[in-house]
Amino acid sequence: MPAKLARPSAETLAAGTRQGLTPAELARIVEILGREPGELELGLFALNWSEHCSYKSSKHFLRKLPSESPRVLQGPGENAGVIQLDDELAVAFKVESHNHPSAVEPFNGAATGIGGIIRDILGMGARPIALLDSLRFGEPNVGAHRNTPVLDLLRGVVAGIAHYGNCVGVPTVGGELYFDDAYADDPLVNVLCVGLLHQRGERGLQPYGAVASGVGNVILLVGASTGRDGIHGATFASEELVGEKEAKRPNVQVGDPFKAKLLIEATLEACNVGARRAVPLRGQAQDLPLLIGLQDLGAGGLSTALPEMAARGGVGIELQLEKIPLRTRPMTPYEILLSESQERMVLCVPTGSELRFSRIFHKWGLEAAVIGRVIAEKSFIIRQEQHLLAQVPIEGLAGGPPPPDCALAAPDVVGAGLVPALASPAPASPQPAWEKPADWQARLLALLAAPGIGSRRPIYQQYDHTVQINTVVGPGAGDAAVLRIKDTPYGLVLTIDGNGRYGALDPYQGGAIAVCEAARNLVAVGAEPLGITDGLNFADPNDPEVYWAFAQAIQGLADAAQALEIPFVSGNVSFYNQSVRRKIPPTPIVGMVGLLRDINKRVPMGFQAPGDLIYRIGRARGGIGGSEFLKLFYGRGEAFVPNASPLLDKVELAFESRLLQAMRALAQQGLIRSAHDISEGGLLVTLAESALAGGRGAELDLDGRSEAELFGEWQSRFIVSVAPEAADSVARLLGERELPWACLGRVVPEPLLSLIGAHDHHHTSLHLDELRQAHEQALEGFFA
Amino acid sequence: MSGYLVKVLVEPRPGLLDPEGQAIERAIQELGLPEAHETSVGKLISFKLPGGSLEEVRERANWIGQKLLANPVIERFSLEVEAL
Amino acid sequence: MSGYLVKVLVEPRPGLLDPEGQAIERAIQELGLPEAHETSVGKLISFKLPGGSLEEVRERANWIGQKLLANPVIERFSLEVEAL
Amino acid sequence: MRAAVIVLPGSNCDHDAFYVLSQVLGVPTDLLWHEDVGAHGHTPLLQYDLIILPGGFSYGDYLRAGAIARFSPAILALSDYLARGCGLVLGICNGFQILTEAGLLPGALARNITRQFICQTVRLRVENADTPLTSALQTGEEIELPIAHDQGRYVVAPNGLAELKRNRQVLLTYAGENPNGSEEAIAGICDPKRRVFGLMPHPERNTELLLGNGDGLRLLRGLKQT
Ligand SMILES: Nc1ncnc2c1ncn2[C@@H]1O[C@H](COP(=O)(O)OP(=O)(O)O)[C@@H](O)[C@H]1O
Ligand SMILES: [Mg+2]
Repeated sequence: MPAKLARPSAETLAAGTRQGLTPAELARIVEILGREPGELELGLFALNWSEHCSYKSSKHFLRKLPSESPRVLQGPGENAGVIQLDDELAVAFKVESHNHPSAVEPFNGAATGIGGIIRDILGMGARPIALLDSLRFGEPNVGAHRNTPVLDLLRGVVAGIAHYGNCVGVPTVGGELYFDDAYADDPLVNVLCVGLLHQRGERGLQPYGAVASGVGNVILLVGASTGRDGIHGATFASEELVGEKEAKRPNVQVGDPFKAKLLIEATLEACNVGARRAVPLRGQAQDLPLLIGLQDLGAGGLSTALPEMAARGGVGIELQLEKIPLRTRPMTPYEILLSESQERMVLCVPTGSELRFSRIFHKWGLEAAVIGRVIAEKSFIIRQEQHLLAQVPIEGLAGGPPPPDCALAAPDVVGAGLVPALASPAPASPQPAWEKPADWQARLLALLAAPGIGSRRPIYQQYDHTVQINTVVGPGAGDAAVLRIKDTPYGLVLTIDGNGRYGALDPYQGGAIAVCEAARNLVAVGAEPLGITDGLNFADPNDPEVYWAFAQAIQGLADAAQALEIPFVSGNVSFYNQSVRRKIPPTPIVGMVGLLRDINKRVPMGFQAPGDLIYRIGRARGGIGGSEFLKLFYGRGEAFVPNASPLLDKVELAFESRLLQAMRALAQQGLIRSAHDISEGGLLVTLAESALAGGRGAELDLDGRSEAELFGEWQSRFIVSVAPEAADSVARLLGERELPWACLGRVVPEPLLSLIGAHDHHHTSLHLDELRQAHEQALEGFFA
Repeated sequence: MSGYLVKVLVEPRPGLLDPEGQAIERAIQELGLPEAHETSVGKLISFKLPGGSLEEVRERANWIGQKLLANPVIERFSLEVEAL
Repeated sequence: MSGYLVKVLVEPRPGLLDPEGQAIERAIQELGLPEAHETSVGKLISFKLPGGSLEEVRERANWIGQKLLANPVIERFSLEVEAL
Repeated sequence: MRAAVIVLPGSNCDHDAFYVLSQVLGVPTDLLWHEDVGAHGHTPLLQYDLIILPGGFSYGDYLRAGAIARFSPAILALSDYLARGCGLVLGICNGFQILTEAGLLPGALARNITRQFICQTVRLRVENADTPLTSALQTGEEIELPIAHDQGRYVVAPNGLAELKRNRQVLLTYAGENPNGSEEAIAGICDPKRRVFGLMPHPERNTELLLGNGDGLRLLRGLKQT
């Protein structure tokens, strides 16, 4: 029987539309309430049902992502995913985007992005131990002027991440950076935080969660006081940045990393983590009961956090607005409820324990206020003094809006709408000679010095990456970061990856490759991949081509994760990354966490000893489409299709899986001395990077290789170095697993990268100093 | 010497969180002025210019203030030009 | 309302290398005022106090300036107190 | 020997120092909340032979690094500790900044000349091995330690520099590149009595071979031996 159609009044329609609610959603609201909503109630629905908070356009697709493995303690749906390492240890991790705030105010936007993801990890009761940042900007095009808009953004974002991360004492151990004009109006700032959970008392390894339960229990708001910051940030994140950023100004949130640091320590004390400290701080509260649940305040502030906690616990919450400590007065109920003031958390604690919990926060100089109680009626009830301001069924808020009907359509030419270069005619310049690598030295040096490939030192030097004394392999030193876990033999291995150019050419491949590439980074170090967190950055989902690309990318992510047997445990979706001028290409970003059971068995990236043999393992053939090489020398890496070969090579997932297993076996058996996956820049760049990292030269026989072989970026390949004694074992292992490989040359004592001609034995070489200089200078001028 | 002294005062926009101002206020209060309030921290940038008309100098300084010295998203500025 | 507005200007000690001032001067010059010079960047800390005599307020503010707001090794400060 | 690591609001290398002292050096160590130092002349600090002021951003580094922290009870108690006892005080990074702000060490730490935070491993020259902190090293030798700071440019009044040199108070200088623009490349100093030490580099970040070459341990071991 069709449900009776509720009809919102003209007044409700007008007010709701102003808040971004659709007529269908407004009808549903009236149906849920059985009456017209009040102003505050409309605001609650607008926030809870925004794309950012409800995932209304993406939920359906996200279910395709595999999320199970015996190690998963917490899959998608919580503040962060949690993976178990052993009986006593687990890691929590998640990616968060802060694209729109960073576009408006790069420094504070990026800084509060770090604050937000750290609180997500804290929400699981985990101590944050590492950060990674994934950044996308327009082409820097540095000329005489150092104050280009792109460089201002880049500098602001990096300074913001440094400001916040350094101050809270969480090392930023890795990240990635791409430049492409498609991101000129919509930079992407995705950040990943990892936290460590120890087993504790009765709770064991069970992570905390965003839950409220037990009628009569207390809702405690802790941290900073509430001001008029970022009202409507969540709906803002769900809108295009329309030309004039002026209008968005009141939304800017300013972070206070000092308070964030205090909040971390106080919250962990409240989670009983302090008890596991070797020597507890004096004055620490004793006999603390267990917390029931906790939740960070992010997008939507209290208006979304509380219904979420109540929904999880199957209860209701009654909130007393006048109990909330305010920074600015007066504030309307609407402003208090929707405020996105940073550095706040909500705790649900047992009745009678509120003073003991509050004392912890007071000791750290933070606010702690009892703002409400758990009630049996499954409603979100908001009162100010004795006035009832809102009463909304929790299910209605947290259950999300009726699914929107976004259409989905494949474009005529894949990528045409997404990459402007594809639509334009081929350049008039003569057809490039794909066969002969003309002057490899000049090309290699130019690639190493390209902003897309060169050293990221000017960035990571601004990040404290050694605090907490766990960083064994830091930024710039390997394919993935390696952290030791104190008092264990373990290494935690972390990476974040995603190439939007591949996403533009083929969104399915963009997704699949991002998973494979991240896994390769972990496996290169010798680690076992354990779990994925993803950041899905797309344009407007109401655009059928964008929506199609989104669906494709998810399928690619899901298929690859299935094939490699790595679960997704958390993630983030950011839509509306587009301006009137352009859309970003589909940019799925994958963060991955892996484990080295014995940190001493980690495999370095650099060549180690003269005489070692250099092998290329993996797929032997592929094209040059989508490469940095095409972009740099032909200005259209996204698009150029020589001889109609495919835009982008496809990754073969079964092959990839075999390759990764073989690589792990090689590492475990100690058969390889170094490993580095072949990615952006192709074979020669990879060889040069291994030479630079190890400070050793190499002599290579690459005679007669085409430019596609030297500079193509096709998938599923590694460069490894092997001691001569191990050569037979390596060959046997690869043979048994039917994996192609080739010996390219050997490591030499001289600091030279040399190519030998097979026929005339003519050496052409480059000194490592020259390579290093090119590599190091790539971004230097950007920060001067 | 003739010329001008330009002083640009850049302050956080009212209403935005000013953690530095808060921290300093607390320190001032604890150090013996418990009644101190409305503490704010601004940046005062001053520079000299050799010549031109007062009007012109003011106009260009205003432009520099907008373009470079203050970030309008989070800050506001005020300007003083003195003839030397 | 009565009371006082205290303004403390903290500036780099003259003669000391001032990378911040130099960088801003360079940017001002590049942005179209090539003759800008003697650029300095100071911090202006202001707060309000409810009462007392002007003399007393000035004395206590001066003490706060010395003890807290400026570090004499690298900075100097000047003080203004206005009755509100 | 007993050591205390002072925990100030915003300290973020407190756990690191605690771990290294207790686990790597094997010194019984307490983490001491900065307000738990007692009142009215009674100070539990006296029960410790070594007080560490760890790195971090005490009070958010607002105003200037160390400017607000110097008024914390634990820091105010240090003068008394030094007057009455014979223990040592080591400030690392933010701890060094606090010690100069408090006037327990000469000079000041200004913003890096690069106007950026710098995190990297640097080479340092040992200028004076004749102090408790540097006793396990040789004058003139070079060691490697990480730095991670935004305000590390050591500045001292002109006459102060002559005095530092006369008293041989300079312990470490940056060898090769001077990353933050410090006067005379100074990276670490002590007081004339060799009881208060301040270092911008982080010895506690390089005490295990997994994380570096262990030079930080050679440095800290000096404190244990005295
Ligand atoms: N792309 C994704 N893949 C997997 N899980 C996702 C993805 N996007 C969001 N999630 C999960 O959905 C939930 C809501 O995400 P989000 O709103 O970003 O969390 P928060 O409000 O804590 O920032 C989280 O559990 C998150 O991990
Ligand atoms: Mg959250």
